[in-house]
Amino acid sequence: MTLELALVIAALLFLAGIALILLRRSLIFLLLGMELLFNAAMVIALVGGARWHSSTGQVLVIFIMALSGAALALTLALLLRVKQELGGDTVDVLCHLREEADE
Amino acid sequence: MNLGSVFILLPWLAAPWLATRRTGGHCFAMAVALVELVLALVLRLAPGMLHDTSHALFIPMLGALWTLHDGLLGGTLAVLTALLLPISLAFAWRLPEFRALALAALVMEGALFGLFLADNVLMFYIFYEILALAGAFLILRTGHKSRTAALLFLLYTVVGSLLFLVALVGVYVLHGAQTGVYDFSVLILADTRIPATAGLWMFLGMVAGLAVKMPLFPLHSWASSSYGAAAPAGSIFLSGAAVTAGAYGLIHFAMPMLPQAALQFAPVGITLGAIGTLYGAFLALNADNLRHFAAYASVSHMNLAGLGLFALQAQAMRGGIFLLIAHGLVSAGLFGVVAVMEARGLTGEWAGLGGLFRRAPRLGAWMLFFFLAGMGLPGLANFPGEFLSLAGAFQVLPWAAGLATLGILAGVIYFLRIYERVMLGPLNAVLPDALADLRQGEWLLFWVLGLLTLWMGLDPQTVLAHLGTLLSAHGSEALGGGGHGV
Amino acid sequence: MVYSPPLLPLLIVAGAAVIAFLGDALRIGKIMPWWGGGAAIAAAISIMVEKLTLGDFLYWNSSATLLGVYLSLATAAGLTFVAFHPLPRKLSGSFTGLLLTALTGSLMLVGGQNLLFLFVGLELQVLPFFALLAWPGSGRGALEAAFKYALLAALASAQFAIGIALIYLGDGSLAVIPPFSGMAGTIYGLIGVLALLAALSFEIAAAPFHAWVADIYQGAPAPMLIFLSGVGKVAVMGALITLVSATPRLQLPVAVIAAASILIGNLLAYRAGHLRRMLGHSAIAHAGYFLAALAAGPVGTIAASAYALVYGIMSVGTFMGLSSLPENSVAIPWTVLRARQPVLAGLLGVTLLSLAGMPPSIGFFAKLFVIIVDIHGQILWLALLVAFGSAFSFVYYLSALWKPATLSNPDRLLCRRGWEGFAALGILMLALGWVLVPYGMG
Amino acid sequence: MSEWLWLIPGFPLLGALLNALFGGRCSPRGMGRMAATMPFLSTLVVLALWSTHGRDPHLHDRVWTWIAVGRFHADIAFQVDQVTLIMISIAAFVGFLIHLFSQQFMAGDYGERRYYFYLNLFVGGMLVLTMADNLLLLYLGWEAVGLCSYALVAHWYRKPENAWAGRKAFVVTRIGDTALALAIFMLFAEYHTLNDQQLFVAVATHPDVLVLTIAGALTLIGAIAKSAQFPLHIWLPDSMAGPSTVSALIHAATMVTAGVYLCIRLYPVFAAVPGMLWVIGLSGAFTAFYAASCAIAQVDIKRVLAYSTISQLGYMFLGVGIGAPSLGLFHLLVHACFKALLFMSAGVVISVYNEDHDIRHMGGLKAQQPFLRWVFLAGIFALAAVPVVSASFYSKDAIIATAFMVPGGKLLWALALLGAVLTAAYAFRLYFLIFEGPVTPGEPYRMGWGMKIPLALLAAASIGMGWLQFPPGWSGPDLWLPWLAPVLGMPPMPSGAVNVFLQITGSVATLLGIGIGIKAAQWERRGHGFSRLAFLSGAWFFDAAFLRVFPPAVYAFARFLDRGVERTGFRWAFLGGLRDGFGVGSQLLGIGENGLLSRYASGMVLGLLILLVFAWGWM
Repeated sequence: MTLELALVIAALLFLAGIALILLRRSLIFLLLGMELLFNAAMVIALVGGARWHSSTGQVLVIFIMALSGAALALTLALLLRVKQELGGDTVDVLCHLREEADE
Repeated sequence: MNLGSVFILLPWLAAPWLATRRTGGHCFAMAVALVELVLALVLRLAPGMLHDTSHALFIPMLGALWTLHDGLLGGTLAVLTALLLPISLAFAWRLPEFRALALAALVMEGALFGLFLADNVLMFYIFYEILALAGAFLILRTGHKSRTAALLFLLYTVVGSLLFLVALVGVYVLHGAQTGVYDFSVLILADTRIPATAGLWMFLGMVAGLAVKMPLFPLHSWASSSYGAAAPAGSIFLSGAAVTAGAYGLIHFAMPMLPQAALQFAPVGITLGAIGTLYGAFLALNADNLRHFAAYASVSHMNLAGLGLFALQAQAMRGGIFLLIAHGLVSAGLFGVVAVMEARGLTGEWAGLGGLFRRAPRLGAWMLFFFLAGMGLPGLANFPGEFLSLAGAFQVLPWAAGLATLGILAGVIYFLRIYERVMLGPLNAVLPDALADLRQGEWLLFWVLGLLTLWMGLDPQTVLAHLGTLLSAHGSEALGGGGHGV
Repeated sequence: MVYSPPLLPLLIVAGAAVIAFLGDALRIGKIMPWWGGGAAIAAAISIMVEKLTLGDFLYWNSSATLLGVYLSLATAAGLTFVAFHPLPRKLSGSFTGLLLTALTGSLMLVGGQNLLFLFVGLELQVLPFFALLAWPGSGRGALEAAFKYALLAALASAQFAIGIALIYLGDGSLAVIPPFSGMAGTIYGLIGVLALLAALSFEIAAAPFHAWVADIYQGAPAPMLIFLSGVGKVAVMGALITLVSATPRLQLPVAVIAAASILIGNLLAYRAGHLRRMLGHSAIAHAGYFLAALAAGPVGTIAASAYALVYGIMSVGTFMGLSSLPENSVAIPWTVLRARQPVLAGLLGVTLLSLAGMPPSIGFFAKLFVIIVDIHGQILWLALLVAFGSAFSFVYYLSALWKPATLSNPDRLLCRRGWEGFAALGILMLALGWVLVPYGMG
Repeated sequence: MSEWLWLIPGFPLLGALLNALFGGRCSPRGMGRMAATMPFLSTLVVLALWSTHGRDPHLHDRVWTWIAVGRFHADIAFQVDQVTLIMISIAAFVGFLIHLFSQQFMAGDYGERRYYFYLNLFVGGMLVLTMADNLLLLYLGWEAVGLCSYALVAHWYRKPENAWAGRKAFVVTRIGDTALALAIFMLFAEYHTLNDQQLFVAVATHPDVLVLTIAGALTLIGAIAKSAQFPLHIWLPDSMAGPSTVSALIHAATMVTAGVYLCIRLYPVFAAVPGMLWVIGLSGAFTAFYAASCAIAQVDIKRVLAYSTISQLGYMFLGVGIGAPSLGLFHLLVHACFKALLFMSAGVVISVYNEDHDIRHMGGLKAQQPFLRWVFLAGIFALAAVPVVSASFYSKDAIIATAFMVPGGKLLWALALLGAVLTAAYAFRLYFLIFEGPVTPGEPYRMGWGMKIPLALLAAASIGMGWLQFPPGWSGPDLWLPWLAPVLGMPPMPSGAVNVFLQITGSVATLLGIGIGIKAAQWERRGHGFSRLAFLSGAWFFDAAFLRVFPPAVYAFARFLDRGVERTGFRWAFLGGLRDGFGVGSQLLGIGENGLLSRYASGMVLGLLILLVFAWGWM
């Protein structure tokens, strides 16, 4: 029973992350959404470890935690450069690269 | 490195060397072309030269790519190609873009020779694509230098030939499944047992690929824009030599591989050929300038040749091939006349022409000669081919051949109407008064072409007798000896 | 951690990366690209030597070796080529370090048999490009491209993580060696595998996940693209090969993605005005051709690895050719290029024709294998789609070849003495590569 | 003797070749002489043939194999039998006379060398046509003479209407060629042979009525087009635009008779089909009547002779139709002589009145050109078939008489008799308008001996030729029919009272016609002659109708095909459609790429959801 409950939590986390990425305009929130997705993955991994009674689940969680941290660190650094050079931290700032034919 | 490989690779080696020379590639290109002609004749007249067909480039899944064999049909068409190149170069002698034309034509010629001598069907396909690309470059670099025409030409050929490739791979995989031998050589692929429905679809794919080059009726839209855009001297080579690739592929590869499907396709092929002949004739009647006129005339003749080939009947098949060779000469003449007139500053639009005979009687005479050959006057090159094709096709599908026979009548209507517009009637005031008649060089060229046309018209037996057994042994016995009876 | 032979190439490359990073600190950054190149070649040799030893984490079967050697040699070539390029001149040590890390990640991806191993490899291979794309001194477009790539790659790796977790939930083990029991198990395994497929197809820009590739190709500096498309994508293709060969049931979704990629890739490329965007969209189509080969069952994996190899060579050749052009050039100024860099112009021409699939080039033979494999696998409609796709590709490749473009001031064209050699090697490889095939395939 | 038959067509063809090769280098006069010697040499060879094999000529000379593919075997082979001997004699001898006449007539013309080239080529082509032993070689000659007729009619090409007339001639005759080609295909498809003799044997052994009917009809269409018979006669009056010598040779003596020759040569094929001969007879008789009615209302001297030729050819077809091909051949021979004479004299008359063709502006030429008048009168006598004196009395009246005897021939006889009356009428109307009546002076024109000898010879022939074959019941030479009997069989001969009645009606008809002719000439001079009848002078408006219907239809269809099918169908709909389809497709897909990051992310998520559908599918 707890297995399905945990999976529902993970699903909710996943949906929240996706919602954050798609709806919010500020880039910071996009990163937050990304973090939520990784957390969802960790929850599932924990549940897996619990179900198979082996420590691999926890090892997996640690790896996901480490790599998500690395990825987001770099993205934050880039975010600072974007704020400096492109002058804003919302999504519409990043629109120089596009198909010219549209205009 | 036997003679065949030299024969194919020489033009390809000459082309880059020609590209590097800044100026004056004329004599070099002409020399290479004439050497190729000599080689082609040697290969054709002494067939035993290629006995040690080198099995180079063996690739495990694809079979030996570079196996060359000199069949009678391939040798004859190679001689035609080798003959048309020097003529095309001679007509282009004073063109500013001579070097680009020579470059593209040399590459095309190498591809054509490779195509005629290839025994491996994949190698045939590779040469076929290179021919298409080189043709596209020819159209791009000479004449109106129009990109759309070059792209249209290339796309038509590439889409068609990829369909051919898919069908070919279909046969190849079926053969591999049946016998475990995965090889592209035509002799091995020829004896695969192919289920009827799949065979028909594959044959349609192959016909789509090959008949697009020989502009069979529904696939002909590229012809007028390509021949119209390229310089007439370039069009000589395009419409004379490059066209034979499709027909050769049809006879030497497609039909032996899928004989049953070829038989089923015969009526459709004849009908398309008949419609194409008349369609081309009527479009030539309504052409808006001389280049388009010559282009549609070429389309009409090639459809008649297609009719002959698809009839799978002894007379029709040889008639189709003979018309193929004759068409090479006659379209060289037609486009040669257009080239000569454009060299004299005439645009080819009807408004700028009329009564030219008074100023250039020799040009007028030769133009009439080639128009008569185009009309299929007996005693000139086209007649034996046309008559045999129609007589043979008549025995297979009488009403379609009857429809195509109207092409003889249509020929007179459009050829003479254009001749009258250009040559006869009062002298057109617009014509530049310093209009010189044929120079010595051009006059000699027309005499060469004229004598060949006359010889082929009066003594076609030398060519017809040597066409020999066209379908491979397997193909003909599957077709019951030459298809619909001798 | 007992020393086991299959890890040797990784150790070499990782060690070299660390030393490369130190190089900048010790102000010997100039020689670092050569050092990196040497390390990559050493890795390649070690992979060749270790060819058939099996390890629980690494399984160097034939396709992995083939791709692994290719990745190393491509990185070596890229590094030595870029050594002459002005862009990474300032921080060449860290530049080499980043690339070597990416190479480590790629080798892990290609040879990995354990999901966790794949995940680490994927991250190792993706993260360096966040930095590389936005290399200092390469303008705002590059920065925007880097950020977009970073964010979307992070999203993809999140999906990858979720996939791994679900598969682990489904069948308890992280191994990918067939028979991959995840498929037989509960729904979780299935969703997990699909998440994995989604993440990896994002990396190679397959159809539903293709939106990013045009912008990144347009924005990113050309030398970096050599590695992104030449090394990064091929590595992910290697991972996909191991994944799909382990789970036969994936062939149907792979076929659907392949068809979608070919259609969308060609259609978008048809209208792309900017040269780089056109190359981006055509990359989608090539990903489609690769997946078409993959979708054809066991025989397909050989054709897929051949296609991945050929695609890698072609994209390296293309971007080597483009790296001499000024950054924002909309089309290739052929006349100027031919005047100043004839061999490079030749390379660019041959690669474009090879991308389109013109027969004498290896691009054509790769596509031929794809068609053969598809027809052999009874997926006739996919073979026809591949044929029509490559026929249609002639439209935009040849219009790029034929479109006359003028360059305002010819001297902005970069020409370095070393590049002619690379270009000549590239032309030889592309035009006559198929002559070497019999010996490679044997 | 039979191994150098090829010399007969060989000489004129050699002349044409020499003209083409060395024409530029020697004077037109020299070229004219060389051209004239060639048919003369052919005539010598023909005379040699007459002397050695006159009695029963059966010669065959195979030169080389032209086309041989399986059973489709056609050689360049010549054969001579009675019919061919007559035809080659006409072609060679009359051809030579016309070459002689042209020396002075065409002197100083702006295309003289081209004229002699095509004239030589024409005589060569005609000889090949008549001596061919298989249908394919006959087709070669057939088309070669068609080409030469085009080139010679359009000789004075600088005036557009001449060029147009030449093209019209070639196109209409080409309709017949296409029909003939179809007939050859059918015969080959059925009997698998092109050689005449083998064909006749095969037709005799197993005649397939359907195939033979269609093939016969198609061959008849070919003959009708070439010999300008009723529906396809419209090209002959317009081809009077060429020089008169050309009209004399091509449109009187040789080419137009090729149709009759074809029917005579393939007589067994026609005979095998029951109703076919009667159809030929009917078409001949009707054309005779129709053309005669048109001739009487013409004002241009050459158009009168053109319609007269159509009418006389009608009689020849009638001869073949009623089962008397030898009589048809006899009339062909006689007609060749007097019509060539009339055309050449018309040429002189036209040059006397410096290119004015209208006979109403002429008159009283007998004083100024006495020789021409007598020669012209001999020709008119032969044309009108004046009893006893003229040659065609013996040939044409014999045909009319025999027509009466044939079952169902009464209609043909009536039409032919009416035609005979009209023929005599327009002949004498022509003579009286030109030579008799008030004098209108023309330029003095001195005819050299080169022109006088041909006219004199032909005048003698048109008077004396008839005596070869006296009508039945008369005691006199009976050489023609028995000589041709082995090849063409004996025609049904009227006898006793019926014979006398027929001969009297024939003569009375001619005399009646002469009376009408003289009266018509006086009405014409007074201004209200037959020429005012628009219906007759416009040749029953067939020509106008034909021209208003067919050419515009062909050009309209060509325009439709070009604009409708090619430009809109292929280029706009197919290619344009593809291009726009791809454009719209890429635009739709481009929506997912407008640079916004969140749009890309949503694309990815959507992709993931689509993939999940597969999971649901697998469950």
